[in-house]
Amino acid sequence: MSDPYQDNRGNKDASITNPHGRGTMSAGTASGERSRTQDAYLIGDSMTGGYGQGPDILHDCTIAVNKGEIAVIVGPNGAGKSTGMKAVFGMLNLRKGAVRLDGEDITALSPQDRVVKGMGFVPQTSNIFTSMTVEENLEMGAFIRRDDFRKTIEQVYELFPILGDKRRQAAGELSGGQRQQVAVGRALMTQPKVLMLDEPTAGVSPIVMDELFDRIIEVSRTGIPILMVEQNARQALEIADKGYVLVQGRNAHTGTGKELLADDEVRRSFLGG
Amino acid sequence: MDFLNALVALANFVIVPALAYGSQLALGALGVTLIYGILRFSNFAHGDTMAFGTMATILATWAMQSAGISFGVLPTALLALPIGIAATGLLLLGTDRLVYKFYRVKKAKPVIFVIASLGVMFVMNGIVRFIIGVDDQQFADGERFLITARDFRTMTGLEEGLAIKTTQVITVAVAIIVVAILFWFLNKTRTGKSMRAYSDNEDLALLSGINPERVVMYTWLIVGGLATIAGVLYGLDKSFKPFTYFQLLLPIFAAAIVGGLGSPVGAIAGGFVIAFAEVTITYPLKKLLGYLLPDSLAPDGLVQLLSTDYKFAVSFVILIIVLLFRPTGLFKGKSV
Amino acid sequence: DGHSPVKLGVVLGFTGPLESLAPAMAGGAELAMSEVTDSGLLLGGVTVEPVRGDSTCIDAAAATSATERLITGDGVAGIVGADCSGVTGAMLQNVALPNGVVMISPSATSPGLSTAEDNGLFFRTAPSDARQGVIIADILKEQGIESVALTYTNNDYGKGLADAFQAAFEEAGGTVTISAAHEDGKADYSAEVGALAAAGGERLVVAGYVDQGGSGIVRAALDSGAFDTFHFPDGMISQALVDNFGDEIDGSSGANPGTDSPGAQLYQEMAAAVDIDGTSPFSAEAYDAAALIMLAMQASGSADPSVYKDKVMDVANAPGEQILPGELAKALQILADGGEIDYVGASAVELIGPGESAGNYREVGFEGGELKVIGYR
Amino acid sequence: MNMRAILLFTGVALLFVGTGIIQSWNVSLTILNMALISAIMALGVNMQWGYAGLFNVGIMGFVALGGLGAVLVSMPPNTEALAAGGLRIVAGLSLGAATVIGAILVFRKAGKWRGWAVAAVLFVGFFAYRAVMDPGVIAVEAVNPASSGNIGGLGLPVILAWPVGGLLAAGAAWIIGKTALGLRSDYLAIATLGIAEIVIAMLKNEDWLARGVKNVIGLPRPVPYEIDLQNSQSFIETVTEFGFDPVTASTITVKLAYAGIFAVVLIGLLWLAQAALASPWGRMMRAIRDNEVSAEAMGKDVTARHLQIFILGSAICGLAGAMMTTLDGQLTPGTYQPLRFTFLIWVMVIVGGSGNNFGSVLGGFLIWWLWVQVEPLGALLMEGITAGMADGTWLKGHLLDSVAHMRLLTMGLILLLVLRFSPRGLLPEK
Amino acid sequence: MIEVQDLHRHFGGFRAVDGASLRIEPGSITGLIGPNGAGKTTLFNVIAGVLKPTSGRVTMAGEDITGLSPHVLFHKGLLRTFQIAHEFSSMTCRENLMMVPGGQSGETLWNTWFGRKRIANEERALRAKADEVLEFLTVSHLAEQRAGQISGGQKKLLELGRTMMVDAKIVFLDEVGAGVNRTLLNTIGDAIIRLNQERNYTFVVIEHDMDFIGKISDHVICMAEGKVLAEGSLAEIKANEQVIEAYLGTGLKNKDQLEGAPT
Ligand SMILES: Nc1ncnc2c1ncn2[C@@H]1O[C@H](COP(=O)(O)OP(=O)(O)OP(=O)(O)O)[C@@H](O)[C@H]1O
Ligand SMILES: Nc1ncnc2c1ncn2[C@@H]1O[C@H](COP(=O)(O)OP(=O)(O)OP(=O)(O)O)[C@@H](O)[C@H]1O
Ligand SMILES: [Mg+2]
Ligand SMILES: [Mg+2]
Repeated sequence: MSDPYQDNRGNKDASITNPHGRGTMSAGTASGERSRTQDAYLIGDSMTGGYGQGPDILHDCTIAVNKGEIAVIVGPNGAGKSTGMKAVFGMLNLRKGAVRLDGEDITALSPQDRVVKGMGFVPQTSNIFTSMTVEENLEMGAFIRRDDFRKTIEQVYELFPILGDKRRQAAGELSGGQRQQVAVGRALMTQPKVLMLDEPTAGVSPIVMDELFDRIIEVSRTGIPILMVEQNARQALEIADKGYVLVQGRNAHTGTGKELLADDEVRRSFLGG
Repeated sequence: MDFLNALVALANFVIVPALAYGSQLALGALGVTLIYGILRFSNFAHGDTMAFGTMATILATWAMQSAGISFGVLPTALLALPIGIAATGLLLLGTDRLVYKFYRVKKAKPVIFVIASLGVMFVMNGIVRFIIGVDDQQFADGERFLITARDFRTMTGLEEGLAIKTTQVITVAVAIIVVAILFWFLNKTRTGKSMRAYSDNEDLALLSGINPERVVMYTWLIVGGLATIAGVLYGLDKSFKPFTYFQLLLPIFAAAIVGGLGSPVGAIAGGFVIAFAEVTITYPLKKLLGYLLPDSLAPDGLVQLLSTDYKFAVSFVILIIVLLFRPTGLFKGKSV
Repeated sequence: DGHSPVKLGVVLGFTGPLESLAPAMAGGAELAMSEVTDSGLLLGGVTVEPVRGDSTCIDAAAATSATERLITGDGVAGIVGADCSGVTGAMLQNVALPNGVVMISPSATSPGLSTAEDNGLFFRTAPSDARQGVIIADILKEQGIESVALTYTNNDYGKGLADAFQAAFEEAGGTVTISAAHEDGKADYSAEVGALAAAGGERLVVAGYVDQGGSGIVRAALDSGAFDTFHFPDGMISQALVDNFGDEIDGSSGANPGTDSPGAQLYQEMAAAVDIDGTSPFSAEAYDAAALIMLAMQASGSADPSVYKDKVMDVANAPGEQILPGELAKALQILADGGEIDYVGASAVELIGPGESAGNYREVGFEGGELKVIGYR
Repeated sequence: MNMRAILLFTGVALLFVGTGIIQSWNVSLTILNMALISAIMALGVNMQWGYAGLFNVGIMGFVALGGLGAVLVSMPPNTEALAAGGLRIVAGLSLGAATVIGAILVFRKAGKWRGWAVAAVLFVGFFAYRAVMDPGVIAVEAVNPASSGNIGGLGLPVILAWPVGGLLAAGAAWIIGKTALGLRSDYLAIATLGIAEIVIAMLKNEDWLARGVKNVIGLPRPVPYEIDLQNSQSFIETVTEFGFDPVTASTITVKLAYAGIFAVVLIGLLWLAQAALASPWGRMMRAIRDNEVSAEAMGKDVTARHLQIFILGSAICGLAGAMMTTLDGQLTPGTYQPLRFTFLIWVMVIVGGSGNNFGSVLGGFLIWWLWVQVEPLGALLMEGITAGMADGTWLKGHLLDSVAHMRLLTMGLILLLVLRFSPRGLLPEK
Repeated sequence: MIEVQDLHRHFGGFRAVDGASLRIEPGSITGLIGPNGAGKTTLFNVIAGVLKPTSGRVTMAGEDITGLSPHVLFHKGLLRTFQIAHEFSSMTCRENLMMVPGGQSGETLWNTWFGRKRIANEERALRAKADEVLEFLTVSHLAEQRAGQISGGQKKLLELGRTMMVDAKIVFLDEVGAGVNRTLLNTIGDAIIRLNQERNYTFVVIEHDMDFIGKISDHVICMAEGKVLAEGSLAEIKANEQVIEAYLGTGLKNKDQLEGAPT
């Protein structure tokens, strides 16, 4: 926040500069001790760290997901859910803790290298290329693949039929729910070994939300582990194999989705009663 | 006959020169627009980049000429072009490493890039003058004309002549070819698409495994190529002088803006709009009307809308009018 | 004491629109200075040291500051410069005049400067445009030319010359079909040439600079077949013109300051020996400006501008022995011995009225790709 | 003003003192005077960019209009020329204005053919305007063209010209603002760039107004002339009493007088700007800059505020322009170049720290000092580089010949360094 | 309070709002729902003056307000929040509130120079009021925090807080709940109900969370394809076939299978 280079104090002029599409993500660093407390297919293990020089946001936070599972992270606003996802993806300065994928320690890898390793990520906002067509969006998802990915595209179209109909349309012209489908489809194109979704249902109508959850279940059924942040917590926890409640960067409650839903305190404090 | 004369006069003094000048502006504007679209700032050093590229090409041309290499009827400079492009590409990559990369890593706001490019402009300005000096350099060789005005007159028996210079033809041809290649590259190739993706959404490009540094590198290389080609074609058609290249910056920006910053098609259209605006609005109609109207009605005065003093102002008036009606330029500029 | 070096300022537009003319002009001025230093005769053997300042040609404030630095910081005893009339006026008013320092401009030709308050401190070795306008009109009329198109560089030099010429030519019964300005350093002159061609005329008068828009106009006019023959005023006449256009401009005419004295030729040879383009516009005038300052010092026996300013006219004009370029040592000796000189120099200097060149002109023509001297006026 | 500001201002002050000691006090004061004017320009631009996020790249045009104001107010009227064509020019201009207003009115009365109607009005109006105007212009310009040929001015004291210069610039800003601000702020940049070029083209070519490229020289001064001081017995007595040389004393006195007036203007504007910034008005401007859409929804008339600040900033640039023309003693339209009058001012604002009034003032002082001093500095640098080389080698000669170009190069390097190590400017907005 | 008659707003050939007509009763809390892209936000934007309607009429308490600018409507008591929070990020939360009231004498340049006493008095009152609002929203501790540095839900609270700085008549809330924790959303809901009851604000609330709508709203309008599809109490709407088909859906298809699948 205090980085002087990023602060333009509201001056925005598009005629000499083009702020459109400017990125905010940056690779984090990992220094300090590594712990090994658990095993799972993907695990962010006892992570402690924060953005840039700022204070720690995460405190000894652990998030894990296994093959064929759906893990859901819930918690109050500003709890560090998105931050935890970013940490797993290597965009945070970790002072402690490790990230392991399939048993391999990937803590020191850059986000790009993690993409190559098979991690797919759908961020909370701006998660499609608006000026490119649906098909080009999917192609970009397959950017790191050298093999023929046409079959995967067909698979995505089978999964989300509406995208097949709109393949030549600029993604920016789609409705909110369709955009979310493109975003998930793009991540699938990488043929990820693990899929991470940050609030895929924010602002979408109930019917689209149901549809999206359906698709996510289908994907997970193909064996891909799914790590997901959700504010529509009750619906999400219903389909979750595993739930994490984060509060102020710490694991507050962990359990199966059903357990958390059944927990009175969790319901009252985080799921709106 | 009179009608033909009028047509030829118009072609000779308006259409042909404006086409050539428009192509030169368009090529320059393409570079500006690409940087704006992909790297997201207005590069004030572009005029001086063109000067550097042309200088490198001229030096290579001289070396070739003294080694006895020539390109037949075409200017030797075309042969030397790859060397110039390579040198410019290296310079731009070096500048990026030394200046812009730092800010990119810091995710600095665009306006900082703009001001940094002003600094780069000053420095490049000095470098070019250090190496080749401030004087006019003529480096065109080969056949100058496809057809001269005199030949045309004897050939057709018309009163008016039509001169077409080799450089004009080359300029327009190269502009078309380059634009076509650029289009194909951006829309069809993997690298081109990755550049568009980067310009659309940097974070997401990263998440798709696109290497931003590579995109930036390709952008600078393409811009280096465009700047050199634009500069050399301009220098062949007119002459090379560092100060003039610096002055080209304004019409080039005007062209890019009229067309819609960030839009390659717009850059082309903008180049022609500015060129034709400059040439047509100040063109006195006396001769044309003299040919077209019966003698009794032929005008005495020049029938000039505005004196040539205002030609530059005219292109800006047009620019403002275009923007009033199409606020983001002719081709909805935004990103590539 | 008489043996600490005398410093002379050379304030020209080393950067900016006239940056390509400035080096040859500064070279000329410095050539005169080293000639005098080498002679060891000035004021009993003082050396002359040039100090350069950048007038930028267009930034009056920067030029004023540079001049201020030269005068009050370096303590120059006189200034050769500046080149552009705009900054020259500012330098004169704000620095030279208050400090009482002599300025001799080799190229500021604006008639406005003739009437500027100068306390006898300002001179120029270039003639005022008014005179040249008449000369051009005469030349063209004598060649039987009735109508011309006219284009001028859009500054005080070009505009002043164009106005003067148009008035003189129309007075003599000729027609100027169009008088169109062109900006220097611009990318393209198709619009100007289009307008000039549409207006027509037997010849095109190009009141511009040879390595600026002037050449651009000529190039475009030739290429499009709009005009074959031109008239070139002083800003255009140089070796570069011949190099650029060769026999394409055969049949054109021109005139620049000069007399039948061999000064110009001599100067070009001297300049060539030290790698300066002596034919570049206003280079000879710069040599003369520097020479005049030093000769006036010698004549008055003082390097104090308030003293030697009164001698500038004396050394420049008759009576006395005629002095050509390269003969500065001889002149210094004559003056030291109490004699009188009439400095002719490289550009046939003759100062009149408020201290500006009377304007002797050399008429030239172009034939077979060469510049031919036709006569003198 | 915090510690950092005090240190930096002291540093810049030392630069000027050093210049005074090493070069001369005259040089130092010359630079200071222009630095004061530059600081005022930077202040104006900072209002537009730093307060409101309006990107004005037409500073040059407003500065030039200020200069025009100085001429029109302070030069003596040219009665002969006025008699010859003054009336026609007034009529022509009124006709022109009527045409534009008519076109706008026709445009407002929307209809199917309004495009054509507007075109017709403009077409007819344009030729009528030319028909009335041109003879007047020719008549005026024919009056003694070599030394006047223009309408002259009002012959009033030149200090009065400063606010008038500001008003002229404000008027232009109003017109630009009315057309461009209503759209979206981004297009302002382009519009200002264009208008600046149009203003300069007009100044260069409308000889009847201010002699065009033939320049107006010899503008009256608000301070005494050095020569008069040097001839004044009492002055000489006073200064010799203190042991000064009359010539130096006179030049310094005049420069100090200028510096005094300029400083009063600068400090006054700075106070006004600071007071405004620290008030609810400043809070509103910051809110608008932060988020226009939201500010509009919170009841702030964004367009009107933009127009207000745009006019204010431009007026300040015009005021500075009039002051500069007064200091130069002449109006030379050919000298107005975007590099010098637009981009250099921008460098001042950014290097100083946009959004901070003191930063802009600091930037104005520092960058102007550098702009002047990079010339000797560059030469010094080059001498250092070539010191080790053998005399007479080609490279040494070539490098020494190119020394003039060190000027811009050094400027560029310094700019890049400041930006690198102090990206929000030397005195960032808090 | 607000009456919209046959309102159209087209983008090029696309009809985002296509002949919508509706009435908002004074003192009510109306829920506005509808599928993504139904035109809800566009409708808000047209009513609040951000977009000009292609055709149609909007009246407020009988007065025609079609096409008036947002800042004019603000002074008529029409306030709105944004789907994406639009805080003034570089200003503190307190300043975010203090800037809201219109007609502050310190907003005139002249007074900033020559009326400093009066401004100081006004500022004191404003400050007290802002602190009161922060207290009401239970975020007093954020007063000096820059608004850019508070969490998403807190930004939504701040958006609501701004509407409390003046006497609003009608407030449009665009998806205050999206991305907000459900527990916090309940707090916001309470605040809305309190404002409605204590200060008689009229609310129009866009929301996709039916529970939230059910909690606060007595009247629901459902839009689809730019038109009003259905209107009534939430129970009626929930039972409406068309609304179910276009908007609510019938729940997860895969859920049953999931329960059978091994975990
Ligand atoms: N780029 C950043 N730099 C510094 N701090 C940040 C950054 N992004 C978020 N934070 C801070 O980190 C904390 C956690 O934010 P995070 O985005 O992880 O919350 P979240 O749990 O995802 O909340 P929400 O449900 O609102 O999305 C917050 O206090 C926030 O202010
Ligand atoms: N500026 C615009 N240009 C073109 N189309 C637009 C524009 N703004 C909105 N639309 C289109 O209008 C339609 C309605 O958009 P609107 O934002 O009003 O939907 P909404 O009902 O608010 O949906 P959501 O629930 O997702 O917020 C969408 O299809 C959208 O794509
Ligand atoms: Mg989040
Ligand atoms: Mg919406």
